[in-house]
Amino acid sequence: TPLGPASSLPPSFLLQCLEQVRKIRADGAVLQERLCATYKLCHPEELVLLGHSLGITQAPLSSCSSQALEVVDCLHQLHSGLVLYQGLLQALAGTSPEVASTLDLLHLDVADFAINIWQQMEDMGVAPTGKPTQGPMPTFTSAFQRRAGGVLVASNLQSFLEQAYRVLRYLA
Amino acid sequence: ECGRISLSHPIVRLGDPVTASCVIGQNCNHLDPESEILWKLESELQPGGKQQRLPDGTRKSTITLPHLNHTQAHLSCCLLWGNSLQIIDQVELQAGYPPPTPYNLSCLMNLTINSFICQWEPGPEPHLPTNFTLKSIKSRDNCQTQEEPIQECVPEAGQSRCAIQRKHLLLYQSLVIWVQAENALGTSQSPKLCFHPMDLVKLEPPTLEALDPSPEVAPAQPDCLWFRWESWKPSLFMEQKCELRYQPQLREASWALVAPLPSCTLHHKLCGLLPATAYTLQMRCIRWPLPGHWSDWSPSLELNTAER
Amino acid sequence: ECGRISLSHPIVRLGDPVTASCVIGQNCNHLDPESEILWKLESELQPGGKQQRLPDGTRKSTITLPHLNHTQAHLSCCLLWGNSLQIIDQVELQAGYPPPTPYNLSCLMNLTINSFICQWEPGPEPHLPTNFTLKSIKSRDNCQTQEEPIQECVPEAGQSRCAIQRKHLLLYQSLVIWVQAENALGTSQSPKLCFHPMDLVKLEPPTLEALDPSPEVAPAQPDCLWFRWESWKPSLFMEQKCELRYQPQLREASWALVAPLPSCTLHHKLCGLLPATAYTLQMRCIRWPLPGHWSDWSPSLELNTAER
Repeated sequence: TPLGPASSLPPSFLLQCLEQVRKIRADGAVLQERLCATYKLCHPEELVLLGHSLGITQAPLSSCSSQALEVVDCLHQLHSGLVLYQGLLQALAGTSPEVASTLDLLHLDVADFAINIWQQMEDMGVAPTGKPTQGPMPTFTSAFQRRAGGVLVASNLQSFLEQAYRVLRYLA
Repeated sequence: ECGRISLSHPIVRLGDPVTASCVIGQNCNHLDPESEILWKLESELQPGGKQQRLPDGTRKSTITLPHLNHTQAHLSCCLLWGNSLQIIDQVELQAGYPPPTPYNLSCLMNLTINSFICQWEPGPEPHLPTNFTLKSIKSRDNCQTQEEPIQECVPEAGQSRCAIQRKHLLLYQSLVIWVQAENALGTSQSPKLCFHPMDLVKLEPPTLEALDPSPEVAPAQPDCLWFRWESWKPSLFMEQKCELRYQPQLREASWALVAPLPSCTLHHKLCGLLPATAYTLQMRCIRWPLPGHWSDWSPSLELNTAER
Repeated sequence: ECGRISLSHPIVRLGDPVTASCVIGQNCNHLDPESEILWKLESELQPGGKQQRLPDGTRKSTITLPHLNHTQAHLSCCLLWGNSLQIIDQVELQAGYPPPTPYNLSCLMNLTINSFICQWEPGPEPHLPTNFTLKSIKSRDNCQTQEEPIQECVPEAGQSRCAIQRKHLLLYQSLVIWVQAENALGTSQSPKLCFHPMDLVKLEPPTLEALDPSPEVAPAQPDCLWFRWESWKPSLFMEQKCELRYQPQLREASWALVAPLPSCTLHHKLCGLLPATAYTLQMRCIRWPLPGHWSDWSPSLELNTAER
């Protein structure tokens, strides 16, 4: 049910979302810098194979593309993606003391953003009946896998947020 | 056991009466059974004890102190033994006031330590051990509906401030928050406030930096200054607006204001100034258009305009 | 799991060889089965990997790095995928030395904080996480026979000193004490020392005070000075002897020593001095006749002898 681009979304909600995306991207950049500086794992492209074997996937935002924008479906996908990244960040807990605090902050900010989206969908009466689950999470069997997982999740999250920022910018 | 005091209330309002009774047991047998039970408050004997012999042979004295004006005092039950006054039992009396209502509750979100810091005025001294607790509940639609409570924040002893950790907070959701005070004589609550933690971010001031104007430009424009600024790094994710104030370092000079300005710029030219004059510049920023607090004014930047 | 590195030893002596093997599992199925397994140390490719196909279809490469000269380095097992080098697994190699023998162990009993503080020299850097522990055993007859051990004292990270709390100590019994160092490549121990904690009390200096000589006495004795002293209060329970040193404030003056002196006196007269001269006085004390350490010299007391 395509609604007018931004008719149903209050401006303060959109401004808050844009701010939250910028905050999470800043947290994510700090995590990437720390993983690179501490473990010399600076290039996600050299960990793609490992990512496949660990089952680290990208969250889809197909309903948010400017060509086929469905605001309600886009909010659903945005929320589900954030829930997926919340789970991935939680699975990465215990990576190492150097990145622990950054990981916690990132996880809290992603959770905050997911709740903000969910409550807006509830206020609009378009929230799905049950809250989406995180689905199967990767299990990391070595310190290296957890660190490499951190690099991959941070990189996927940045591109996910880039797409989200573009659509929120368009809606605002 | 030789004797035991029991109190109506160990803690009363300052000036209220206190009633105590002291029962002297049989096993104080080496005592003169007729000797009077005496009361002392701190070191002063207190008249007015009513003594009676109980059916089981024990003796009981009851006394009412009409007004307890000490915030703390020791009440002793004594017996005369030979010519020395023997303390049989002693209790501590406390007097004070119910907790006053805490007021002036105010909070700030500190992005550096990622905590939500609230402080309040405790009100007049109640003279009794009083516990303050910062309570808060997550809520929605501007605090009309309340959801689950947040873990209580207990300040350090004697402090009237408390920091709620980031992990207990939802930065972009409404929060109902208040202070509760409690002591032996009652509890009281401050008025309840409602806000989004993120709307109470206190920004640190922006940083100003002089720009060396390219040599050929400067003499041509003696009424201009070049500089740049950047708002506080941890707040760069926030859309902000800033204000500049400047004044010549002359007697009775007043501040001129330039607003609104963007949160950062690599190159800014300020003209319409007096040539060959020293100027003081300061800036401050605020989260905008979303709600926020003005930062303090930045440290001054001293710049001189060129000769004509 | 796609691939896994296993190491002969994750921690070796600096310069020693390291052997590693990497097994690539079947489930890296979307891979070209013939692609070569490559090794990287930090970011440099390492030749010399020997590859073999195992009966269960998995592939294994083994490599020996002749000399590991990095104290810390990441060893990666990689595969070529398309034209990008993919990291399949990575381990951290560490190299260093067994722990050096700690030396110069010395201890003092601090009566102010009631702790027995020992410090030592850790010796050259072993480049590996190394734990130092201060170990001690209560004993008798000058440490010939050893009784039960005292709780180990673990210094704060990076510190070469540790304080054993009073409750673990028998101040007047012999104590065998030494430092143990331990890391992945071994352990080492400092020489063992034996003493009574109380014999190692470090006294704070005594306090000197000028005495105003009664007016009629002073002019009559221009070669004398009057003062008093008291040794450090917390050590008054100890029998002590003290020493006084004094010198006129003249060029090339040298210290004169007066010893032994009692640990305190209310009134002391020092004569045989130059009249009308400024003198500097200092004192120190030591537990005596029981063993002890000299305190530092006290701060100077400046006094002037009268005119002739």
